[in-house]
This record gives sequence, structure tokens and C-alpha cells, in this order.
Amino acid sequence: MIGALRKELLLQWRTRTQFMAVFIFGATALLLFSFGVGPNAEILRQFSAGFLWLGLLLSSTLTLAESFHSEMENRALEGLLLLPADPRALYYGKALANWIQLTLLGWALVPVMVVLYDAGTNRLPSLLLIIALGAAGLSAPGTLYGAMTAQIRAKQTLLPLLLFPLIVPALLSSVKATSLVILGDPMHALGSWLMLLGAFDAIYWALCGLLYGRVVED
Amino acid sequence: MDYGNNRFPRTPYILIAIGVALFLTGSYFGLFVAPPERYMGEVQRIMYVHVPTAWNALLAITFALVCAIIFLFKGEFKWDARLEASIEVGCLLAFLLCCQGAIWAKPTWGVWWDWDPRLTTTAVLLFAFLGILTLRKFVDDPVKRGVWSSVATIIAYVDVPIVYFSVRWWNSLHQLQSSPETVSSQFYIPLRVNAFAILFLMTGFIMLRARLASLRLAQEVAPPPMLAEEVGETA
Amino acid sequence: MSGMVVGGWGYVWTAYALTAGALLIYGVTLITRLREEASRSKMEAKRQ
Amino acid sequence: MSAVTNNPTASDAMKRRTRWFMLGAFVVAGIAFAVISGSGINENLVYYWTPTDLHAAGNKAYGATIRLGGMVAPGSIRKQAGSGLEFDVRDSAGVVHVKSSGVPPQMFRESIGVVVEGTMVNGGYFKSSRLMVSHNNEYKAPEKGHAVDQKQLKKMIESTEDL
Repeated sequence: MIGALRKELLLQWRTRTQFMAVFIFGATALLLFSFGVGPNAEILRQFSAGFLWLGLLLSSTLTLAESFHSEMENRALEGLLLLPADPRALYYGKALANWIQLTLLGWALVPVMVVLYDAGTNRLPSLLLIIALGAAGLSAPGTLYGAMTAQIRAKQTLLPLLLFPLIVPALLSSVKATSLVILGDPMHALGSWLMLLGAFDAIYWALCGLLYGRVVED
Repeated sequence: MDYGNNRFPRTPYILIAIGVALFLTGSYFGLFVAPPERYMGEVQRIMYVHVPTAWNALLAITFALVCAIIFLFKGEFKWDARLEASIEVGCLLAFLLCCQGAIWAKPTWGVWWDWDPRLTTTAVLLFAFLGILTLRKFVDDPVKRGVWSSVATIIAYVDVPIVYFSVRWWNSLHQLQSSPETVSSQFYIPLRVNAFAILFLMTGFIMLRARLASLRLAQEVAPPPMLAEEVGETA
Repeated sequence: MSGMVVGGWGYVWTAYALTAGALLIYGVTLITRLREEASRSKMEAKRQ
Repeated sequence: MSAVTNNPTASDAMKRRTRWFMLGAFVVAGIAFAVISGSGINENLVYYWTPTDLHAAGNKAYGATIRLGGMVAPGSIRKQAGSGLEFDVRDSAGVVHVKSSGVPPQMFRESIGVVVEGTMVNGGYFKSSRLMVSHNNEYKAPEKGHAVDQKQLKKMIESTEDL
């Protein structure tokens, strides 16, 4: 699994221009959302958490779809499956790599959000933790569905179609937690939302790893 | 190779006929015999379709989960056909459920829709399974299609217990599940009759739809004769 | 403001009509689809 | 589970690992579900706040858009000009005064559950534009002597319309 992770990270490092492109896409999305609301600073600040996560979600479909691209292009997946390695190790390697990438992307989008929406917070560590947990909720099913949809036509349409409804619980808890961090948390509900998010992460990571072997075999 | 006449070709039609008869009976009782509720008045009669639809939608999706698991273990295509059938019927029921709920909510709650936990999770359920149906349309290899939609079904099923328990775990606008103690006995008859009506209709539909799916499958895997026989037996 | 819903038969009829209509349409299209598919597969079988 | 099947011992080991992994995955998912359902976190993940919650939040509750849920206190409903409405929402321990501009649904009455969406404003009351009535899970036929008589009901409504 470490080997698989290292391979993925190396691959991502080699294609870091792509990461830049996705980041710029996400930042553009954040910019466009603000036009959807119009010049109302107060409303923008209130919606900032939701916009951040929507931006990250839209960007994530790009990276997740891309993460199996190279495998599909030269049929390397079949080669990998012939190795005496557990397919689950490959899955977790890839999912971890995607997680790291999405987390970095989310962290990179935070300053953009703060500048554009005036949504500063003095609880930065919590915010970064929320983004990491939320990204985990995106990457586990995202990697699984990425593996599926990479093999079929219309993958750009199908990946979001399958992924978006599924990750609503994770997305919802992430948005709630983020907005509590930005807008203040009068009822001390942040811990509970984080627990819920963590619980969904655990379910996704366990179930998706379990089922991945079936998705790629033969 | 006579696909049109399987071993029990009439069973689904009989089930559907019983379902229609029960639905007419139950609705007659619900609309004309049962008294109006003391606060909700006539509008409460929507319950006699809404609640049975909800039960059966969850039942259909649960049957889809069972099919998915069996298909993953056994790899028999009849389970794939049943999976497709139960997801499609489940989606139809879930869609109806949302519409009926909105119609009931407007005069009683005062709004068509609200992002209450129960409503939100039900909408998520509908869209997750619609996504799986779409996925099936885009995969040409029957084996991959079966495996992937089974996998996706198992993952999407995580939402079902959340739908069911949402009204207990969180405070919500949607009322709790009702129980015999909270429902007047005059309301039982239409509720139960309609529950069975939709159950029969659903079963009939799923059987017919599974037969359709297996006919298509049989053409796709264009027959090594043994497989065609096995698929032909479905439903 | 009586605390009671008065009338509202329109809602009830809409809900029932929607349910019955959707189930009916689904049933009819299902049977036609099945007929078509069955006759097609019979033809295929004959051709072979 | 994998493409390696030509080597029997390797595949046996793989099978065993798979079984253990399956067990582990189910245990993890089960624990996660138990956490969601069993632990107290759900009490904090609220769809609406009760008046008690709102009082507990004190000054911090002001300004944010929230939902407030509770029971309409008996005898507290007052109609304002236009479609405006004033009433108290209470739970077992707290009371919050609500001024609502939303049109109330017909079921709105004393002692029924409501959820109002809006903000706590500085006058010390809750300002809302969206009023929802939540029915409990009891469905009862009209009691004897209270049979719904449409004519009588209509008369009653007309007489209370401009209360």
C-alpha cells in the first residue's frame, strides 16, 4: 500500500501543472459564485462555507476523473492487477493520494475564499481539519466511482451523477462545520458535526475498500 | 426458446390485478368511508397513499440490496435483472413519495418542501438510485454493468437506514412513524388495504420488469444455449 | 384560523390521481415494452 | 478477489486476508453507524432550536438565521395588521416571543407544534417570515360531539377571521 501511495504521489508530483489548473478552476468557480449572489457582502459571507465546498466538489470531479486516466490510457491497470499485490492496497494507495491532493486543494482555496468573501476566521486549525475530513469523505467514494466511470463512455457526466447524491451527508456536515467556524458557533455544535463527518468517512472508507476489488477485477 | 411464456407467465398479471382491486377498495374506504382527521380534515386522506408508498419504496430498495449482494456472490444474471427491476420500481415509488409528501405538506405544514432531515435524505435516496439506473445505460459489458450497479447499490443503501431513523435521530418537521396507538382504528382499514395494494402492484411490476431485463440480457449475451436457458427462467 | 384544515379535497384528489396515474402509465408502458421485447426475441430465435 | 489465481497458496492467503478485511470493514462501518445513531451527537445536530436552546445561547443567538421550534403557547396568539401574527413559542422550560409575517397554514392554532424560520432581533423577539406547522404522529377521528360539521365550521371561521 505504501508502494502504491508512493507511486501515486510521484505521479501527481509529475503532473503538478494539472494541480495548478484544477486550483485555478476552483478559484474561478469561487469568483463566479459571488456573481450569483450579487454585491452583497453580508450574504456572501454567510454563504462562503457552502461556496467553498461547492468549488472544491466541482474541482474534485476533475481530479478524480483524471486519477484513472493514465491507467486507462496505456492499460496499466491490467498490468497492476497482474502484480501479486492486493487490489485493495492499490485502492487505498490511490484514495490516500486523492485525499492528500483534495486536502491541499481545499487548503489552497481557503485564502481565495477569505479574500473574495471576507470570510476570515480565527479558528484556522479547525477549518483545516474540517477540510481534511471532508476531503476524505469525497475521495473514498470518488476513487471508487472514478475507477468505474473511467472505463466507460460519458465519464464526465456519470462521475458527478453517481458521486454527488452519495456524498451529500459528508458535504452537508462539512458545510455546516465550516460555516460554524466562520460565522460563530453559539450552540457548540461543531464537535458533533465533526463526529458525524468522521463517522461517514469511516463508513465510506470501509465499504468502498471492500467493494473495490469487484470493480476492477477482470 | 419461447421467452414470452415462462413457467409462471400469469403470476405478475394476477398480482397486478389483485393490487388494482385492493387499491380501488382501499382508496374507496380512504376517500369516502373513513372520517376526516380532527385537525387535518380531509387532507389527512393523503396518508392512505403516502404511507404505503413510503413502506413499499423502502421495501423495493431493500430488495435491490438483496439482489445486489446475491449477484456479487453468485454472479447469476437473473439477480442482475431483478436488481434493475427493483431499482426502477423503487425510484418510481420514491418519486411518487416526494410528490405526495409535497401535496400533503402544503395545506398542513404550510410549505411544499423544507430541508427537513427526512425530506432531504429521501431526495438523496431518489437521486442516488436514479444515478445507478443511468449508469446501467452507459455500460455495455453485461458483467461489468451487473457488478458495478451492485456495488453502487450497496453503497447507496447506506442512506436507507438514515431515511428511516432520521425522524428519531434529529428533531424534524416530519412527524414520527405512527403506530397503532397513535392512529384511530377507523383509519386502519384503508391504510392496510392500500399497503397491500401497493405491495402487490410493486411485486407484479418488479416481476414483469425483471422479465423485460432478462430478455434484453439474453439478447446481449447472445446465447450460448445454457445461459439463455438460465436467464429465460427468470421472474 | 380555526386550527383545522377546511376543505382541501383538491389536494387529496391531486395526490390520488397522481399516484394512480403514474402507476397506470408505468404499468402500461411496462407491458408494451415487454411485448415488444418478447416478439423481438422470438424473431431472433426463429432466425437462428 | 484478484487476478492472481494460478498460484493456489497465494490465493488461499489472499482469501483469508479478504475475509479478515471484510470483517474489519463491517465492524468499522457498524461502529460508525452506532456512533451516528447511539451517541449523543444528534442532540446537537438540530434542524430547529428550542426556546431553551435559544436562551442558553444568550447574545450569540442574535443575528443569525435559524429555525425555532416549539409549541404555540395557549392564549398568546395576536393578529397584527396585514397578515402579521404574534405569538409565544414555548417548550418545557423556555418561552420566546415571535413576530411572524408569513401567512399561517390553516392548522395553526394554540398548543400546536410550529417551526419558524428567521432571526432573533434586538427587541428581544424572534422575527420570522416563514411559519411551518408540524403535526405530531397522532391521527384521530373527530371525537363524539365534535363531529366536523362543515356549515358550523364555516360560520366559526367567518366569525374568527377578523379577530
